[in-house]
Amino acid sequence: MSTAAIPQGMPQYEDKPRFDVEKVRADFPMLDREVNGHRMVYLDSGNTSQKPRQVLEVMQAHLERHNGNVSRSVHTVGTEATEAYEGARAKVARFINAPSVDEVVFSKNATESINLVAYSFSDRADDPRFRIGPGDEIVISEMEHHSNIVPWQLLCERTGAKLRWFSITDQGRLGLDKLEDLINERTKIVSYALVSNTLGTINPTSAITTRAKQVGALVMLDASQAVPHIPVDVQDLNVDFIAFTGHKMCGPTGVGVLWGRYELLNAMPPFLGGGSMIETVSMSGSTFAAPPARFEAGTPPIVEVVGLGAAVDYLSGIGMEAIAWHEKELTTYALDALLAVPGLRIFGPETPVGRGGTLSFALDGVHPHDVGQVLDSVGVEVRVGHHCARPVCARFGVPAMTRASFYLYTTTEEVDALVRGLDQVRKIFG
Amino acid sequence: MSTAAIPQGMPQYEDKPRFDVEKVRADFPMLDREVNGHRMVYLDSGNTSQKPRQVLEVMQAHLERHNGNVSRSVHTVGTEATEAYEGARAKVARFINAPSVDEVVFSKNATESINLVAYSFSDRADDPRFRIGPGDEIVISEMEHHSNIVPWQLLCERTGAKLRWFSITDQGRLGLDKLEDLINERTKIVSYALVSNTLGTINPTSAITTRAKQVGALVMLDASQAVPHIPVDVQDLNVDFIAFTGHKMCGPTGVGVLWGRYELLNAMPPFLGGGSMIETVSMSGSTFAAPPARFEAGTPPIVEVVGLGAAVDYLSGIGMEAIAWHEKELTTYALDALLAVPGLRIFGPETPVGRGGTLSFALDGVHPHDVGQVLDSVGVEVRVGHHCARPVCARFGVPAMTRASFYLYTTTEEVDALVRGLDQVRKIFG
Amino acid sequence: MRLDQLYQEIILDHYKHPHGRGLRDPFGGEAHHVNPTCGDEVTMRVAVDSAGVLSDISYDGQGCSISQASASVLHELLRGRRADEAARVHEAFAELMGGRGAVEPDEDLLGDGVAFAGVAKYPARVKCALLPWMAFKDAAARAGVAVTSPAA
Amino acid sequence: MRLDQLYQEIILDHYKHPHGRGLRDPFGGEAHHVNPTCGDEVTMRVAVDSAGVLSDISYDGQGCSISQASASVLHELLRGRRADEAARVHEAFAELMGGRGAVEPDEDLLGDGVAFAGVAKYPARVKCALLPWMAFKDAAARAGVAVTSPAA
Ligand SMILES: Cc1ncc(COP(=O)(O)O)c(C=O)c1O
Ligand SMILES: Cc1ncc(COP(=O)(O)O)c(C=O)c1O
Repeated sequence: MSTAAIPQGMPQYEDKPRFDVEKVRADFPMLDREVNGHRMVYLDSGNTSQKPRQVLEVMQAHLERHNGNVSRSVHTVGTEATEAYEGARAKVARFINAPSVDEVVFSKNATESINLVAYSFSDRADDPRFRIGPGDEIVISEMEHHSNIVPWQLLCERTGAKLRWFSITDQGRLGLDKLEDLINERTKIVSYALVSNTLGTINPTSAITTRAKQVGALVMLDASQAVPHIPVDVQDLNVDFIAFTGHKMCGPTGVGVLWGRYELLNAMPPFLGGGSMIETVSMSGSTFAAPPARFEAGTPPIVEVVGLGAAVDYLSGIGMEAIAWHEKELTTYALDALLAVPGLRIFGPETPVGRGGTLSFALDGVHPHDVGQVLDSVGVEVRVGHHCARPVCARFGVPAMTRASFYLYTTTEEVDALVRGLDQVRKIFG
Repeated sequence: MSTAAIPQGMPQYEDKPRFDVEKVRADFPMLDREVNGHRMVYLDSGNTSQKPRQVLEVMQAHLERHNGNVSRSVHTVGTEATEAYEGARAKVARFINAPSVDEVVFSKNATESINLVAYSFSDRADDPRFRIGPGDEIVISEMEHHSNIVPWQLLCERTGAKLRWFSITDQGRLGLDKLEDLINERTKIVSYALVSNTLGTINPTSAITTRAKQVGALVMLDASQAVPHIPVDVQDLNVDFIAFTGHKMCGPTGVGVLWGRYELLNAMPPFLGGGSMIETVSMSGSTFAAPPARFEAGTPPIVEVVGLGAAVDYLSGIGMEAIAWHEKELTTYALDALLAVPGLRIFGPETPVGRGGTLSFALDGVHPHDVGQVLDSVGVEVRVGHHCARPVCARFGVPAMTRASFYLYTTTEEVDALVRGLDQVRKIFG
Repeated sequence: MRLDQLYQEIILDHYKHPHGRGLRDPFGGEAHHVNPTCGDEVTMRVAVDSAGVLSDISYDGQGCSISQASASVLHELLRGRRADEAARVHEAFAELMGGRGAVEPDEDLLGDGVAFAGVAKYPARVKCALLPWMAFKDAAARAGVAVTSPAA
Repeated sequence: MRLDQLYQEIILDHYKHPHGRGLRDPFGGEAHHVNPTCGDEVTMRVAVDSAGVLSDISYDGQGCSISQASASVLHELLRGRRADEAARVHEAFAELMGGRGAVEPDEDLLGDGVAFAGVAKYPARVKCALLPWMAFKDAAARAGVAVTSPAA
């Protein structure tokens, strides 16, 4: 890890791990492009991240030299593909400190991972922990992404269970005051975001897991916005499941991860049926493979998993501690800069503690669509809309928000470009 | 389309479209590689196909220049990504002659596409065509891939419906003699392979669709082994759904297709819940987008869909008629050659009519694992095992088969290499 | 900067000073439409008199400059017209929006609507411009008059 | 050609002339294992006498040369041994198979089993070689004796 000079005006925490942002940027071909005649300022990494050359090369090499289907052939090409695929599983397991590689299930995205867990619950479940019906409760939060809301709403519709919600405080933090009431003997599972995709909040875990264990409820974390940005250790977190997605962490689209405690995965019924998830199939009935294969029906996203493995290598090479610190410094800088913009209101914590580098805001009476459009005209790419989190917008009384989200390749100059862009917006719509 | 000389010993159908196989092979980087010191002879395209340079380049360019999330941003990068993604949908729709682009749903593989349809059936369905329970029947066939068996077995378990099966004749064709009994007023859906992945059989459709329409049953085709190899026109086929998969048709892994008649898709409930499939989400409940968005929850396989679009362009450029004819000629040649191998028994049609270029066989008393291993030692990559179709193996009284499967880049010389390899097998295990 | 093609003076004017905004009674049909990607909403009401004239078009909603200005322009253009005339304008507007910038707008027919020609070049914003028009079509249908135009 | 490392003479011999094949009575425990990727199957029966000796190991199944020869070798090696001795052999065999070709086999302990050293280099075939051993372990457990070894 190389150490770069600490920019002026920043706290000089010299013991913190650092890296050279410009060197990192050189790894990302997309960052060279222009948008509307300006060098692109990509502040939409919370939506999807850019991919380093190192990941693209591994994928290309796999497709040109080792392309075969996995775990079905004895031939050399198939064996190589299988080793690359299973090798990536081991890398991902190590990255999140999973006790066993067999706890890592590959899906198509975080959304599928969450649905997989939701579909494991039914009134027919063999294991009482997954048996659910009227009178039972599921707890999520108001700050969830739709992908951690809709699967549970659909489950409640199918089974008659009741959906309950953590509230959000005015500062954009999880409302924990009613914890004892919210999580109780009727609760089957608590599922919430480790890091919010709109507010940037990093949510607490130990009070919630302690309470959940007390009442025998499972805990799942939507770690889609966490795993790319901060060190995540599933043993430390002491939860039952986490879900995350490849394309937000320097990997390709088309691959997501469900991590689950083996004993729980093993108690879950199959979800998607098909090739590779079976033990034996006959006309009179079928039996199913052990996890993770049980949940990987059909041809998996092979080259995508291999790419995700390369992404994990890339991130580990730089160091998740260093990435988290880089984003923390950037966030400090950006909060200062944005809060100085007249008429700008931040949704979520205004202090750079217990939050990540995702900043949502409103500008006066200007609609986010218009903010985003003007910013785009000067090359600044931010996301506008409800960010797949309408309840958060409703909570703060707005139909939509503008969101800037950072990653390891984001610079303070890019934050400056955002602020300059907002001046433009105010000129046109002032 | 260039015309190549017609090899000696083949019927001289001069009016048939042809292409230059060597020129095609030059497009596929993988075909240059060696296996165990021999030039690789890849005869496992039924498992997964190789990818042409043209597809890899489009994917690489997308990731290096247009990588953004789709349908969520107003920014330039997001707009470009959305156009690439939706442009690929239009290409796929044209490729299968779908009446509307909105009938093309992207999934992760054919397996998910089939599960999506299976999960649309329940005892709570609003539309009577998808309402199912005890007394209702589902018809599949004994020659199905596990991906078109297990989803229906799971559905029957959930709902109490009964699974019924088309038999297989000794020649490896669909047994149609009991059609009237098999498909009756209790039948909700008939789902079977348009082309078998083990026997190579191309199955008939019109007798079955006619009977299904008579009784009001839906018809789905597992077209995973058809779309890559023969022209498929959904309007011509006159069915309700087809499923296929990107990685078998020169596209990447991680993407599959479900085509369905719009009116039916529109009557189907959501399956996976999450971002991008909603109309509006609130704490009290959610409403859902129209198809295809309703079935594409979360970030879709963006670059994979773009790659599939490029694959469709590539295949169309050569021409599906020409590809089908090339494989027919190869199959004729291969059947002749294999049937001359002492002790070799073909499973499936022994005539090159109504069948594709997938040849499964048994060699004397040698177990397929051993056949495959010896072939691999001379660079010939075939698949061995039950090919995710155990009922077919059971039907023919064997635990496993050896399968050679061809594609547009396969040559008669490669068939010769297979036959030479089989001589070796017989030497070692004779 | 192509931006002023999009944010024409006329559009910003209508956005800052919307015409005929607010929901009014009586009305024959109402429709509420949402743009699921951004959460913009509009409610449209249509009143038709005995002569088949759209005697009032009232609306409310929240959204960006394009969708709000579009509702204001719609109100200006269609209120007081006969349903068949409104259909012609509707069709012309929808055609303009679907034209990716290649359609020459008819100023006689579209009035201030011509200012939206630039929007057609921004695929992500076309939906914003069309939102009030689609809601209007539904509201009109519910009020008993057909305003057909190709769906966007 | 590395192929003869895999298909050693000993393996082909055991495959063509299996020892002790066929299911026999009496037995204390039985287990049926399947290799889901290829469909190979094996049924193992274990009989234990009062002195804790594996008095018979009988088996049947269908599969490739490697899995069938492995069952035959297992029978040769373990029948007549005490359970704790069998456990040592089992462990050594599992270690050999998991070693990717880097483990030096102990001929005294493994006898004909050393011929499987080459199999360890073919990851796809390791499962074949282990199939009878895993079934044996289960059958032994059901017969009341523990044969622990690291799972493959
Ligand atoms: C006939 C058939 N159906 C379905 C599938 C499943 O395709 P996928 O594994 O891509 O889901 C395959 C291939 O594996 C197949 O050959
Ligand atoms: C917090 C959170 N959860 C879930 C998701 C869904 O991820 P994906 O769209 O890759 O399934 C996202 C991102 O879109 C997210 O930010």
